[in-house]
Amino acid sequence: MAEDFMEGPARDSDPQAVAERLAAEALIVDVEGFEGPLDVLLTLSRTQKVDLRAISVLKLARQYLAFVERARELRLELAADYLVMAAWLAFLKSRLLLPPDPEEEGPSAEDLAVHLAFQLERLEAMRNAAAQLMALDHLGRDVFARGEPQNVSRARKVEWKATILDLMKSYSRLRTRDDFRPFVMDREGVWTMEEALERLRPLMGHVGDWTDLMAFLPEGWDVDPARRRSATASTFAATLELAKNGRLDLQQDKTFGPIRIRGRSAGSA
Amino acid sequence: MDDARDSLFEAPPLSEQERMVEAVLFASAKPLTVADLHARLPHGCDAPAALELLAKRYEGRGVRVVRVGDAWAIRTAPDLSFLMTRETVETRKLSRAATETLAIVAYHQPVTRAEIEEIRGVSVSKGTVEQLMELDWIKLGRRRDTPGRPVTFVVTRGFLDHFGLSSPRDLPGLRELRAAGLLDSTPPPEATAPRESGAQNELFVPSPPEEE
Amino acid sequence: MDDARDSLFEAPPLSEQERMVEAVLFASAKPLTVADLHARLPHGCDAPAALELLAKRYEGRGVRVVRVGDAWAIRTAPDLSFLMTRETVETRKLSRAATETLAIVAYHQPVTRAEIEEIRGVSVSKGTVEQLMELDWIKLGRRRDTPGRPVTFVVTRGFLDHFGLSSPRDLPGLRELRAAGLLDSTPPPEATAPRESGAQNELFVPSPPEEE
Repeated sequence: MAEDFMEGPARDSDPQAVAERLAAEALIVDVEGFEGPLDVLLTLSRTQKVDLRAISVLKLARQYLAFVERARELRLELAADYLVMAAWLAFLKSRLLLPPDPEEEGPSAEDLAVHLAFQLERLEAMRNAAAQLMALDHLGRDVFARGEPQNVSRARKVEWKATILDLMKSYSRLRTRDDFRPFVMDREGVWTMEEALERLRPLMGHVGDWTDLMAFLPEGWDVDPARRRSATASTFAATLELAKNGRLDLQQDKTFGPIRIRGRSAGSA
Repeated sequence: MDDARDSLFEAPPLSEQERMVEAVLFASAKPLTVADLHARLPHGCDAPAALELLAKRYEGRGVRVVRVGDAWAIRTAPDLSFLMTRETVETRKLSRAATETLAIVAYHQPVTRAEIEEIRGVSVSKGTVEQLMELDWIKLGRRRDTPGRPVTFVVTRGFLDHFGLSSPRDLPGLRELRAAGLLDSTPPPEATAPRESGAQNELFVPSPPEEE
Repeated sequence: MDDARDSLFEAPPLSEQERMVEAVLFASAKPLTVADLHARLPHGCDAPAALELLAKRYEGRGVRVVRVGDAWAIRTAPDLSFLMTRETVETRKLSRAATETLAIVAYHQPVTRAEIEEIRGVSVSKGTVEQLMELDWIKLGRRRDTPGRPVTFVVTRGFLDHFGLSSPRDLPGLRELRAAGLLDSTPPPEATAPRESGAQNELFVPSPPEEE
């Protein structure tokens, strides 16, 4: 992390640094009340008393780093995302202070600063929107529905009700049952050795030349990596089994080289 | 709307009282007596006069102000009662067995009854499947090309409509269920656990890969 | 519904249709869609026209005909809420996380969980989404056509009904937020070249490097 904010005590004479420390201290009081680093940044930005689009990100970064530093001095446990934000802001701060490097790839420090200001403005806008939403007339508080929905007919029809949430809940209940695992989904990606044997056995009579093992994978199993892995493994295991029974020969020229197989006729055995 | 309401002595104009009676009668779960109305309206209101105005306003309309014993209520006009037959539906929550069966069909379709029973760990009653078919949420799919050619079940268009899905693929996956906090017990084993394959083969004749 | 013209039976006169819509809407606590109404009314009725007449008739009354998304309902006039204390149901106060998440879904819909987290800067806590779904204020929308096909969330008709909105377009301040570019999904600069940076730069004056 950049050192320039670590040398706090040396700058305590600087009135601005003192003000930032006081601001950091004020935040520390209810760090529990914050919803993440963006929330802290938004609170800090209010001390600048400017339009969020014209905010000084550099100053904001300094304030935030002072906040994290203060928390550290007080041996306060800050959640990991606060520290990630601190690291990122320290990086941004150093980038903002240095002249831009023309060789540097990627977004400029200004772009990053603009985006941060945008994020803060958007968060604040959503806060305000939430407040406006909650200030609307609520059904059941300001506006009321029919108190006595009418039942006229004697013939009652039962309507069964289930929501997608019910469906998802019962499915997840089934899927997390410890003593049992459903099998149907698993099987889709698994080519068993029995299946591989069944596939290879009739083919062996026709394989006179050395042929790459991969040519024996079942159709459609060579695209999806998980399926290919399963089919390769089981096909290979099946060839070992068949070689043991004297039905074929196996050959591999070098380590990790392609494995080739050749059928063995009854005569050459 | 005017400051009459704020006055302890001056009641709102009768037309305003009529609006009030209308709203109160509409929202009330049971008929209200004149005393009930006086208790709820601002001081000095004349509930019988407001009721009379309101009743007159609704004459010949689709709903009417009716007297129920010594109380008042708004009810639909008797000549329109034929429209109300659908209002009498009683909603009941689907049983756990039915919800689970439906969930399995939705997530695993096409699925046979034996597979549903295997996943649930209990047998599926005939009534459950019939109920889901009657609700037009599941229907018979193709027969499985395995010994016995068992029937399979799939979900219907009506199911998708009811649950607001555009396709069965829109059902959230297990990972998303967990992300939404719906699945917080032990994580399920990896999707492709090969150790199960032996046991599976004993129980099931593999089905040919079906086209999606 | 368009085959009305082919019907052997003539639809009732519009004034009668209005009465019918009035009765049906009055009797229902939940909003009814035009399709619901057509399913209940005699063949050949023009529910939108009847609704329009009815809505006009109830202007300024104690109850009103309100639009809720693609559905309609009768609700008490908001200015009379002070009479309704007895009907008020005590609602659980929503957490700040829940109200913010709700607002983000409403203003940004359809929105993915990752986008909600990007806007709030924190992960969406377990239970928040579930709570909003249980209130029937948000639901799953279509999957996004991006890698991983993440599920999206949208607000429900129940949400519109609860907050008295006739459509999501009526959300307070929506136009201003959109004009300010605050509803654009601007990816962080790391992801792609910032498309919006031109527009933003006009408004955003980069602060000069400060003295150290």
